[in-house]
Amino acid sequence: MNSLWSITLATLAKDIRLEWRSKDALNAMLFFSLLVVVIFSFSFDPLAEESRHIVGGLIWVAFLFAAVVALNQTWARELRNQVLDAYRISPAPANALFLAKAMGNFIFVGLLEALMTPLFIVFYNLRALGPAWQLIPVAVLGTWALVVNGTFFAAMSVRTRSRELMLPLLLFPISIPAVLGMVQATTAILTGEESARFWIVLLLTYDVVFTTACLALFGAILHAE
Amino acid sequence: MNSLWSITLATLAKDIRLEWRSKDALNAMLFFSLLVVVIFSFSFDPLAEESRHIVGGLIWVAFLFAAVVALNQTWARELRNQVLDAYRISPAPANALFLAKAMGNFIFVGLLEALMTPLFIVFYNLRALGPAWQLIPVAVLGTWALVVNGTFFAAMSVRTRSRELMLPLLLFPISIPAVLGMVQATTAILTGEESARFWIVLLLTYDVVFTTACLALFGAILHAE
Amino acid sequence: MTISDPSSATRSSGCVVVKGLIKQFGRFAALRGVTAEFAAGKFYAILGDNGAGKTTLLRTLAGLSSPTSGEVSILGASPRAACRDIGYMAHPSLLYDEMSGLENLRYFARLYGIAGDQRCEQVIRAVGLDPKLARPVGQYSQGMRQRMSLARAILHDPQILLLDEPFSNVDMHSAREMVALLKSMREAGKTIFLVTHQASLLAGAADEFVWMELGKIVDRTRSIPPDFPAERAQ
Amino acid sequence: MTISDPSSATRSSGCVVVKGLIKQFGRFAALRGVTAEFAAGKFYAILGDNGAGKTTLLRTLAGLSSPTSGEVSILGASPRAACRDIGYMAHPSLLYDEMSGLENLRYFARLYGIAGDQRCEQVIRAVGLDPKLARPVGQYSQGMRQRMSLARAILHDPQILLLDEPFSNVDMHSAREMVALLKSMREAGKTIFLVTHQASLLAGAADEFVWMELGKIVDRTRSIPPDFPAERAQ
Amino acid sequence: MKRAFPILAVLTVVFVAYGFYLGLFVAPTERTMGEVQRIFYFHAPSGWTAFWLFFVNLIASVVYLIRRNLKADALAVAAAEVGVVFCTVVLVTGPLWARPVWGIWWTWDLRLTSTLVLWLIYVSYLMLRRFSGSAQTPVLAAVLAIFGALDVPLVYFSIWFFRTQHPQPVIGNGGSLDPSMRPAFWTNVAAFSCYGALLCWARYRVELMHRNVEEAYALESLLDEGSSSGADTRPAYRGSPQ
Ligand code: HEM
Ligand SMILES: Nc1ncnc2c1ncn2[C@@H]1O[C@H](COP(=O)(O)OP(=O)(O)OP(=O)(O)O)[C@@H](O)[C@H]1O
Ligand SMILES: Nc1ncnc2c1ncn2[C@@H]1O[C@H](COP(=O)(O)OP(=O)(O)OP(=O)(O)O)[C@@H](O)[C@H]1O
Ligand SMILES: [Mg+2]
Ligand SMILES: [Mg+2]
Repeated sequence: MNSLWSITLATLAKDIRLEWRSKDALNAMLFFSLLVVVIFSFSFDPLAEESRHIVGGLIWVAFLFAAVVALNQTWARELRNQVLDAYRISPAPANALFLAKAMGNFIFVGLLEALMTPLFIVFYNLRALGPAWQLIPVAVLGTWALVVNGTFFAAMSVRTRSRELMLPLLLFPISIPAVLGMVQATTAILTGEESARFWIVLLLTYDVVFTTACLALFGAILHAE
Repeated sequence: MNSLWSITLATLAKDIRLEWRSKDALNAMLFFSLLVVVIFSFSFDPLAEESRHIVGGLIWVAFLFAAVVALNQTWARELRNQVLDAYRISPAPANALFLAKAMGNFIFVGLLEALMTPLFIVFYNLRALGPAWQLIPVAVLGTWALVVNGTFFAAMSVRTRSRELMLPLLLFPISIPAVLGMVQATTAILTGEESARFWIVLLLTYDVVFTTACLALFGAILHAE
Repeated sequence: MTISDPSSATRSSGCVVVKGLIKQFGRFAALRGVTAEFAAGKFYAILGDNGAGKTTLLRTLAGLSSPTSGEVSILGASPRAACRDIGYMAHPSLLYDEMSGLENLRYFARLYGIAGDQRCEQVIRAVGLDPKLARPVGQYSQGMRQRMSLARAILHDPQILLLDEPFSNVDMHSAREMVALLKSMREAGKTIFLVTHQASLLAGAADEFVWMELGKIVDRTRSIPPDFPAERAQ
Repeated sequence: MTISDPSSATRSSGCVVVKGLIKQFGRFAALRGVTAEFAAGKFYAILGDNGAGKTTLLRTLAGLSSPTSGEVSILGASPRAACRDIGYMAHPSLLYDEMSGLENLRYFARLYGIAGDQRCEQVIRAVGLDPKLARPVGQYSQGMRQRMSLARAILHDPQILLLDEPFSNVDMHSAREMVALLKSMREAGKTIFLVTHQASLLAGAADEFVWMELGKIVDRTRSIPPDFPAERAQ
Repeated sequence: MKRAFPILAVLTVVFVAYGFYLGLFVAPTERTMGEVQRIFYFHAPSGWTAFWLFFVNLIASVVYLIRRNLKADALAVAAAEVGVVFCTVVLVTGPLWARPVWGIWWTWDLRLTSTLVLWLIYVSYLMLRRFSGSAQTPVLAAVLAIFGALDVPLVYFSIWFFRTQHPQPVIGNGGSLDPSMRPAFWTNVAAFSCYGALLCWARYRVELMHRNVEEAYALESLLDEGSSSGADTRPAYRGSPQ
């Protein structure tokens, strides 16, 4: 257990350090997210009366696409020069690697969201009519839902031909309940028409179930040849 | 001129043959597009009254994301084993390669659209209230607008680190007028509230301008080291 | 958990034992029944034509590839269980291009539970590089990269070294230096497996030359045949 | 448009001339003033340590890389203008993995305006492969792939051949066969530039050994120094 | 055991023919929907068959992960493929029925949507199998199957809360299925189940044979010393120096 955490932290620290050193991916992702918001506001008239009803969907679809692009890069660094093989022959536990990557992605995607949300608010003139604080658990649970499965499936899709394409193919069908939960919860909070309670519980269940599954099965994926 | 066309056709034929031989990429792309439509319908309630107003935007945003994924694969085959270098040292004209790739992408993305459109119609229960035949020039001009710049920028972005991310960063800003044209024209036709004439002319102009620019500048891109 | 005491390793007769190893890739069998026993503390050179299965054999010994059938025993355990005793150097560097050599080793040391920079610096010096070098590994020359890759493989002081074409694309000068280093490691009691196409480089160094062909070990000789490579090329 | 008549090529004294070639990658200069003249119809072996600039020189001659300063003249023209006279074989194969050898060559023949399969089949046979082989190139062995890569380079019957490490990761047998083929092409009047780390393979074949070091040509010798590689490695 | 397959085949033919006859000619015409309601006899049984095939896939996947038994993997592929076929039948007959009775092809109701999601999950499963390199396919696929199975209840609950329009179950306690329709319905359930089992079994056997063929090819390459490799053929080196 001790070595699990120590190696998780070492790996996470290494990833963050490398990301920070180049900042390329970070800047590119931020710009990409900005572009998605802009393209969306060109495509969906932000002034229309109905925008409060669709903006929950807009936000999460934008996050989803941005996240897929980011998640696809998760293992890129480990595959260059096949460094992953060095991990595989070491005595380090597989789950340490998974946790580090998932946590790294959570920080990264969370950062994106924190920067895109104000843009959405400005572009769409948003103001929550329901209890706004509930948006925080929705964002945290929703992001973890995307990221935990995304990290896992990214590890699977790098084993396949046409890698970049494979991740959404695996991730989207499994994520449908999570996407529904995030969108409905956000819409409920923004419109204040109904309670988001059920959707938050759904997201929580989803997170617990799939985090457990990922941790139980990641070893099999990593050591599958 | 003669050799331009003969080489364009030879390259296009080669690409189509290889694509057809595996069909994997094609199937994967079709499934991806289906997933995008499904995710969109989960995020944007198709039963809602306002959906006819936003569906023009939804369709084109979905096409845009699918197209970016497809366009990113454009040069993948030429980069493996650096075959592109073999093209560069041959006496074949640069524009033949560009035209072949752009035409290949047009066929591919067009195919995707032809298969996604019925899904949108079924899922969103669409029926055009304006002159529906105008959707065809809009689709052709809009697709070429995405594809011609997409092919060009894909060629630029393969030279950079984090390739997949680079294409949307280059393509989206330049495409904003085209996206606006496509979305507005489609919405106008679907709602029948106004004429799409202006937007179609805009798309036509956009296509002419950027096709010329791409053909004039592709040689520089290809031979840039 | 595994026999990590060097003395016991040297005592056991067959330090690496493979029995009836078969590895299939779809329709193609890369290993076609490899049975062999290798003694501890020897330097084995593995030679053979392209596609003979040398890389596949090494990956199987390292536990990176699981055989379709057959058994591998490393110091009496499975390759995964014996992972602390195995050092593996692949054709790609298995290093992060963006980090310096020391930073790389520091990270891998954590994976093996080795604390402190001392061991990392010592290993870097052992392969003839400067631990202070701040350049990222991606900017190293090929020769430097291969040395650093070797440093990574020997970081946790493994008993058994598996090296896959360490000299490919390396100039003669660097190659000779690496051979000298390996020789000294063999003196120190390590067992070394080295795949190469440049057998002549190992003339004085290797204890045994293992010839592979079409997924099998076809011969084991004490020295390179005097007529090599002319003979084999006819 | 270019001098494609072989007789005129052989007549000119300096068939490949470079003057004060400098190539910088950011802060690093890979070529640091290369000036040389190479005669037509000779076989040049280019030798040197890793990072000496051999690949960079070859890419510049092929017109794939433009020098930061300096001049290249191939048969009196720029590399781009002389492209029909240049055959280039890089370290990667420059072939489509998914197509068979013949399909590959057929496509490249179109790029050079060569009609018909005849020439393609002839070239494939020349490198010792079977034009009927339907397997995609991706499934070839390394040796076969290198041969096919050579076939692509000589498809349009160029006067000048630039070959970058054609023997790397190739077994001795295939390497010797390729050398024999190159020898026969040299007899036919082609000019050959070949980069390798295995100089001994070219002992009887090359007319001149060009030694590079740190981006410069430091020596040109008629034969390999007898004490190579031990001498240069000290 | 050897005769089980032909017996199942005969049983399938009998049931399918009889169920077809009952469904189209014997069962009464529904009062409000009319003849189109007869789709029901093929629609619901296909759905049930798809469900239990996906369940077989899950069991086989779990068994594979624990035992690493390649036969379990072969059964998993077979069940997933045949399940996707039956699920496709539901997704085609449903809209064909919906159009005349609801006036629309599709609506975002619980049963429809969850069926669609189920279909998507298993298509992505088949995609993964196609795209991954040979050696690791079974592991990756088995893992994905487990993820898919975990997802199904979540999908169901999330959409249940979302909206419902599809007819509530008509079988079981308080079911509203007219007694005169029962024989036709149950015969078709038996028919589709047999048919599904038959197809799955056949596919499983084909898959095993396919793997045996691969095995044989590999074995052949073990025996004839790679004479297939074209230019690579050369006299083998044997002699050690004397
Ligand atoms: C449009 C797409 C449709 C889909 C994807 C679909 C899906 C399904 C599925 C999966 C089942 C079997 C599983 C179950 O029993 O819960 C089923 C059963 C059934 N469907 Fe549909 N359906 C569709 C349309 C319709 C329509 C239009 C009707 C009639 C108005 C209908 C009536 C029934 C009935 C009566 C059952 C049997 C219910 C039971 O007792 O289980 N379905 N459907
Ligand atoms: N992942 C794989 N999938 C399919 N075939 C493979 C795979 N790995 C290796 N092979 C095949 O197995 C055979 C043996 O490969 P291996 O890499 O072990 O040869 P090698 O002796 O190392 O050759 P080289 O000298 O070229 O490195 C080759 O024919 C190769 O094509
Ligand atoms: N695109 C590039 N960007 C930056 N540096 C480069 C690039 N290409 C080459 N270099 C550097 O230029 C130097 C010369 O490289 P080059 O590939 O020509 O060497 P080489 O003699 O072919 O070596 P080797 O024997 O390893 O192939 C090297 O130090 C290399 O790092
Ligand atoms: Mg190898
Ligand atoms: Mg080089």
